[in-house]
Amino acid sequence: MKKENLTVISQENLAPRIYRMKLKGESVRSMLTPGQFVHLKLGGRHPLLRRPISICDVEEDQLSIIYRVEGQGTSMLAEKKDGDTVDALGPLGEGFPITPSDDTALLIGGGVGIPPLYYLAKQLYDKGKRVKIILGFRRQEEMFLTEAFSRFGEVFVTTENGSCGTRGFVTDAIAKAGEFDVFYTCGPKPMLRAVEKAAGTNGYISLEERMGCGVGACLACVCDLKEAETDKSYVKACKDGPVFQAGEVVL
Amino acid sequence: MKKENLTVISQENLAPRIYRMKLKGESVRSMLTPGQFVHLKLGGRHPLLRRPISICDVEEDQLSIIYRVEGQGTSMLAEKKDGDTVDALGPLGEGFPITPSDDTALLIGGGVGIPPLYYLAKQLYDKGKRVKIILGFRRQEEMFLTEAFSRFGEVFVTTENGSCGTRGFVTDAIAKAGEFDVFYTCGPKPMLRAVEKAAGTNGYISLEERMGCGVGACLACVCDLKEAETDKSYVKACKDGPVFQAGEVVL
Amino acid sequence: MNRLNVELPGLKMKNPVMPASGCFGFGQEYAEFYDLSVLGAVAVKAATPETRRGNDTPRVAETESGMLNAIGLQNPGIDHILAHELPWLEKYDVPLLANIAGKTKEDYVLVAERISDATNVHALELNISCPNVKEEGLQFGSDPQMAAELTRAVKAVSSLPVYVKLSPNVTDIAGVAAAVEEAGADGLSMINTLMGMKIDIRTGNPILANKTGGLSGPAVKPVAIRMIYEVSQRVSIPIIGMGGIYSAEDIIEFFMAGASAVAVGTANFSDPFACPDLIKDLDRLLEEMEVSHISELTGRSWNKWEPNLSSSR
Amino acid sequence: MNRLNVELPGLKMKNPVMPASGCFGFGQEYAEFYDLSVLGAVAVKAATPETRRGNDTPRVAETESGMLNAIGLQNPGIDHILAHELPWLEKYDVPLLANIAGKTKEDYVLVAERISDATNVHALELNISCPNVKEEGLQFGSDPQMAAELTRAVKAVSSLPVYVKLSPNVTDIAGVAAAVEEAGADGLSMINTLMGMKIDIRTGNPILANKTGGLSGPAVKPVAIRMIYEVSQRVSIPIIGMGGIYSAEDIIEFFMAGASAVAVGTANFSDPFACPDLIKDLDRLLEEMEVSHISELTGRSWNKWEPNLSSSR
Ligand SMILES: Cc1cc2nc3c(=O)[nH]c(=O)nc-3n(C[C@H](O)[C@H](O)[C@H](O)COP(=O)(O)OP(=O)(O)OC[C@H]3O[C@@H](n4cnc5c(N)ncnc54)[C@H](O)[C@@H]3O)c2cc1C
Ligand SMILES: Cc1cc2nc3c(=O)[nH]c(=O)nc-3n(C[C@H](O)[C@H](O)[C@H](O)COP(=O)(O)OP(=O)(O)OC[C@H]3O[C@@H](n4cnc5c(N)ncnc54)[C@H](O)[C@@H]3O)c2cc1C
Ligand SMILES: Cc1cc2nc3c(=O)[nH]c(=O)nc-3n(C[C@H](O)[C@H](O)[C@H](O)COP(=O)(O)O)c2cc1C
Ligand SMILES: Cc1cc2nc3c(=O)[nH]c(=O)nc-3n(C[C@H](O)[C@H](O)[C@H](O)COP(=O)(O)O)c2cc1C
Ligand code: FES
Ligand code: FES
Repeated sequence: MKKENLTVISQENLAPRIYRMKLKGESVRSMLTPGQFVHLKLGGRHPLLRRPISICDVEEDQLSIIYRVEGQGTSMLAEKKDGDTVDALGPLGEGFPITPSDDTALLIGGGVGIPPLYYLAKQLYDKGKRVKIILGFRRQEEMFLTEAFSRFGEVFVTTENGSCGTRGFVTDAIAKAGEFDVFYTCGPKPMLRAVEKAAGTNGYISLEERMGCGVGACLACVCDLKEAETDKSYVKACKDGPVFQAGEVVL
Repeated sequence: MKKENLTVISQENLAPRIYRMKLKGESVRSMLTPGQFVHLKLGGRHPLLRRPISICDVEEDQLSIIYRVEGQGTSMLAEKKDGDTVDALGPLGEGFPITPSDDTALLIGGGVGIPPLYYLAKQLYDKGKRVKIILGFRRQEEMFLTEAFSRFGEVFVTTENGSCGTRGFVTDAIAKAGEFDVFYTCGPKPMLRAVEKAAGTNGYISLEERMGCGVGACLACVCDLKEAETDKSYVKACKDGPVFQAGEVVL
Repeated sequence: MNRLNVELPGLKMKNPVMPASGCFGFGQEYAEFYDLSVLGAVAVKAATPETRRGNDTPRVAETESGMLNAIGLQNPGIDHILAHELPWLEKYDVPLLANIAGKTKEDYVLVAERISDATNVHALELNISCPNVKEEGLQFGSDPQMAAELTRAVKAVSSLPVYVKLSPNVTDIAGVAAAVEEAGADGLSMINTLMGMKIDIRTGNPILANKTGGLSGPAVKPVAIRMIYEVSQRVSIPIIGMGGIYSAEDIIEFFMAGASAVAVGTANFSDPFACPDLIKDLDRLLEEMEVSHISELTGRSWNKWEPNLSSSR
Repeated sequence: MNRLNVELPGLKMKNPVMPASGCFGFGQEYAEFYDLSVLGAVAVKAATPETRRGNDTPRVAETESGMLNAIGLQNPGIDHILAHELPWLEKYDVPLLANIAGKTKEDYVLVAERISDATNVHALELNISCPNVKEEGLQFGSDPQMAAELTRAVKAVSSLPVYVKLSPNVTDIAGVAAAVEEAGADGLSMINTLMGMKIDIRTGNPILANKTGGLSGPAVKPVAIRMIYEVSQRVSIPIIGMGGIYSAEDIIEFFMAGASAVAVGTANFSDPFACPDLIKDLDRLLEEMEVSHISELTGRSWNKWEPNLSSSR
């Protein structure tokens, strides 16, 4: 967990409003766990708060992130040029665990929930696991990373309007993907709820919560535990998560 | 009085924290009167307000300004590169009148009050007037434009520490400069007060007041008239000024 | 199709955007930039019975996402305003909201009575909240009883609709709002500036000659939205919302909080074309959002039932 | 030479900078970034008698130069805090200011009494101003009588110095300040957050689940400075100043307004190293300004005579 000004080494437009940025810096070497995130400070004091973005891939001292332009912060990210720097705090949070006993993993990602699954797919594949991947988009034009994922396993695409792959939501492709031992998912909350219902409890869910500090101090990002423990009734998405066991927290 | 995104064509460091910037644009062609100013909007919403900067020189569609880096606005100006644009509103205000009956003009400038006098000196010279110029600085290292002014007339330099020219303030060089018919001055208020006392009433004074709108609507920049007229007891530096007749307003 | 026209007591507006009082003089300056008839209305600078010199300079200071001002109600007095400023505005097809200030109830009554005769003044705005004038105005804004009494006194002498401009520097703004509604106010303007200060650390002195000043601009928008949200649920008279409006999105936010029209102050200083640009942007944004009329948005943040079809359009 | 050490009732501080309550948890998280012993003090998260779940999420929203929060005083309750959080902090050489909240006077008294036994708690901070908790806390902050009574009740059960954290959401903050001073408060903390709101225009709903929240950050600084300027001239107990501090210059401004120490909240979220960086920058800036001790600057904006030589250094 360090703070460093990473240097932009490339910026690429993957789909409408979707960009991949590569950044370089020493702290990247400690970004080992998929599902962790970096907290980016853009533009001095405006905007005031950092922006959480998932680690999408790491190679030595190079970090890849994929982001969708939503508001002020991500717009400023999109304006960065090669050689510019980005103040990054990370890696933050607890990422996806790779469980030795599970052989086949089903990865289910929707929209900008997809990027962290890439680094996960890569590590699972490198560990010799079988990987299946469901990627959900609104429509064909918005698709990204589908080819890159196919290096690691079979890819099932869903689009809401049926313009590519299965028509519908990611959950509509779970049956098609067949058997799996463990699942990993990241995407908007309604999707996570649907996946949890459809895919059972042996799995991991990555949550997006609005954050303040990103380090566990402000309690902006808490989620209730489904079964409160004696001393603990909630968890912090930024510090205890963003990845939780399926069924662990109230979505 | 137009609003235009002027294009930066050069930026030059003249002295510590002092820069000359050249800007290009159609609206520059209407910037005909020395002593008028442009009101610059830097950086979207931060800072919120515009920054008044005097017109230092105009050649066709090219505007020169000279500014000292003081705070956020002028720092952002200093960071501009060739090809960047600057949102400029102008020309604003009433500038220095050139009075046909006066043959010899004494120009007295201090610090960043000097730039508007350059454009004035040029116009006076082009009209065949005799021009004398007193330029006051704190110390030699901070001097700028002294050579450029010498094209138009005799230059008298004062420095507070005596490192160049007369030691002291601009007023200490007035006697040395000899006779004149009209004077023009721009600089910090204490200097203007001293000059008004020393140089009499046939002259013009350019005032720096903190501004809000720059166009006469907010009443941020008012100055009391020494002799209130029936319907008017004050003037606005941005609209009725920044140039006033010596003795007209309470300094 | 016109999505923008709104009708508030006394003010038939082409669109819901007016420059805020004190930020637009009497219009002359901005008329050099655009035709004032494009505006929904104009809230003119505060008028007092007598000529006012205002405070010493500096009168403005910039802050983060905001500015402080302590103009001190400088104005040429009601006689001059009636003789020169308002007639000049007659050439524009735009209703005026006349902002009124004073030291005493009698001052307000006097100005209200006289200014109501101007043919282009369509409504009055009682400035009971200007924080920059010592020992006056402010107490009207912080005390519900006094605010109500003042409203009643002005209503008694003028047949024009009366808007009361509320101060945010109070514990319970909804209490003041309810009291003036009860006293007959036809509408509310909110918010006026928050009291603030800035110190020049090189000198140790407050930057403003008046020391404290009124904070305006985007910094105060969350406070304005909260207060309008609260007050609009408490009263049934319309609210002219203001405080930090810089974009069409901001205007939508004010409507959703509970405003029925908006005023734009500080933004005029950042950009003299702020008002006409906002009007254009707002029209475009409503189209994008597929909103058929702006007034449907009023109170949308708390009023979840269907748009009130009887609202003006 | 040490320019930075200050001594306030109960708090012997190496420097005048402490993280603000609620913005630093109980220190664990920031201890991963730096040694907490560099801090002047630590104001820990509010403690209530019972475990509090707080409000639903979203609990934060960003605004121009500020942020809104509605955490809702989530905390593990006094038992857990005494058993786990405060002991963990014992390894650091830094005095704690224990922030206390509750629904009733009895709640405050209970927590005050119990938390006073913790060896590293050197002073209490009564949070009578948290705007995010319904039907509690707030009325203490807006009513001088109730604030005074609460102060007296807490003073009666604890021998520790008591700081009262004032709400800015009031008409007359100096009145509340004077009342709690009279009731025995040893110091003041100000300001807590301003009540605000933000609406998501895509949905029409307030962004915060709690709807309204507390505004903090640079946007509120002018309001904080004005209030400290006013209150410091009215009372003679020291003030811990806060509200938007992001730079050493800001700290100087708070001192000149009338503060004797400062707290840093939101800035920690923008940069986890905010506090130690501010301490270093402040030392450098004072040297540049040729100020021999920070406490000389307290009240400089209104106190034009010589520095009070009896002040701590
Ligand atoms: C752990 C985590 C990992 C994420 N990873 C990615 C990623 O890899 N790629 C990607 O495109 N997006 C990701 N997001 C979402 C991303 O953080 C938001 O899209 C981004 O913060 C929007 O900022 P903005 O300034 O562009 O938008 P604005 O709407 O202007 O942001 C305003 C405020 O709301 C917050 N906010 C807005 N949308 C979200 C959101 N969906 N989740 C959390 N906070 C939000 C912002 O952080 C900011 O504080 C992630 C979010 C979290 C919590
Ligand atoms: C008519 C006029 C002409 C000017 N011409 C020049 C020029 O040619 N070259 C030059 O270097 N400077 C000039 N100035 C001064 C220049 O406007 C300020 O130095 C500049 O606004 C500082 O902005 P900042 O953001 O860097 O500083 P900050 O201190 O951060 O500014 C904060 C606020 O204070 C205002 N302010 C600060 N200093 C001054 C000042 N001296 N006068 C007026 N407002 C101020 C700013 O406009 C801004 O609103 C002129 C001022 C006026 C009124
Ligand atoms: C320079 C200035 C002068 C103002 N003068 C007045 C005034 O005379 N009467 C009044 O009711 N409000 C006055 N106001 C307050 C504005 O009308 C408005 O309520 C406030 O500025 C908030 O809006 P904004 O953030 O868009 O500026 C003034 C504001 C500014 C900035
Ligand atoms: C997320 C958050 C939580 C807060 N929690 C508390 C709290 O528990 N008790 C309290 O007295 N103040 C609390 N505050 C208020 C701060 O202590 C401080 O008074 C305020 O944020 C202004 O300072 P700042 O602008 O530096 O943040 C909280 C503020 C924030 C932003
Ligand atoms: S974002 Fe602050 S605790 Fe998680
Ligand atoms: S700056 Fe607004 S009137 Fe001069």
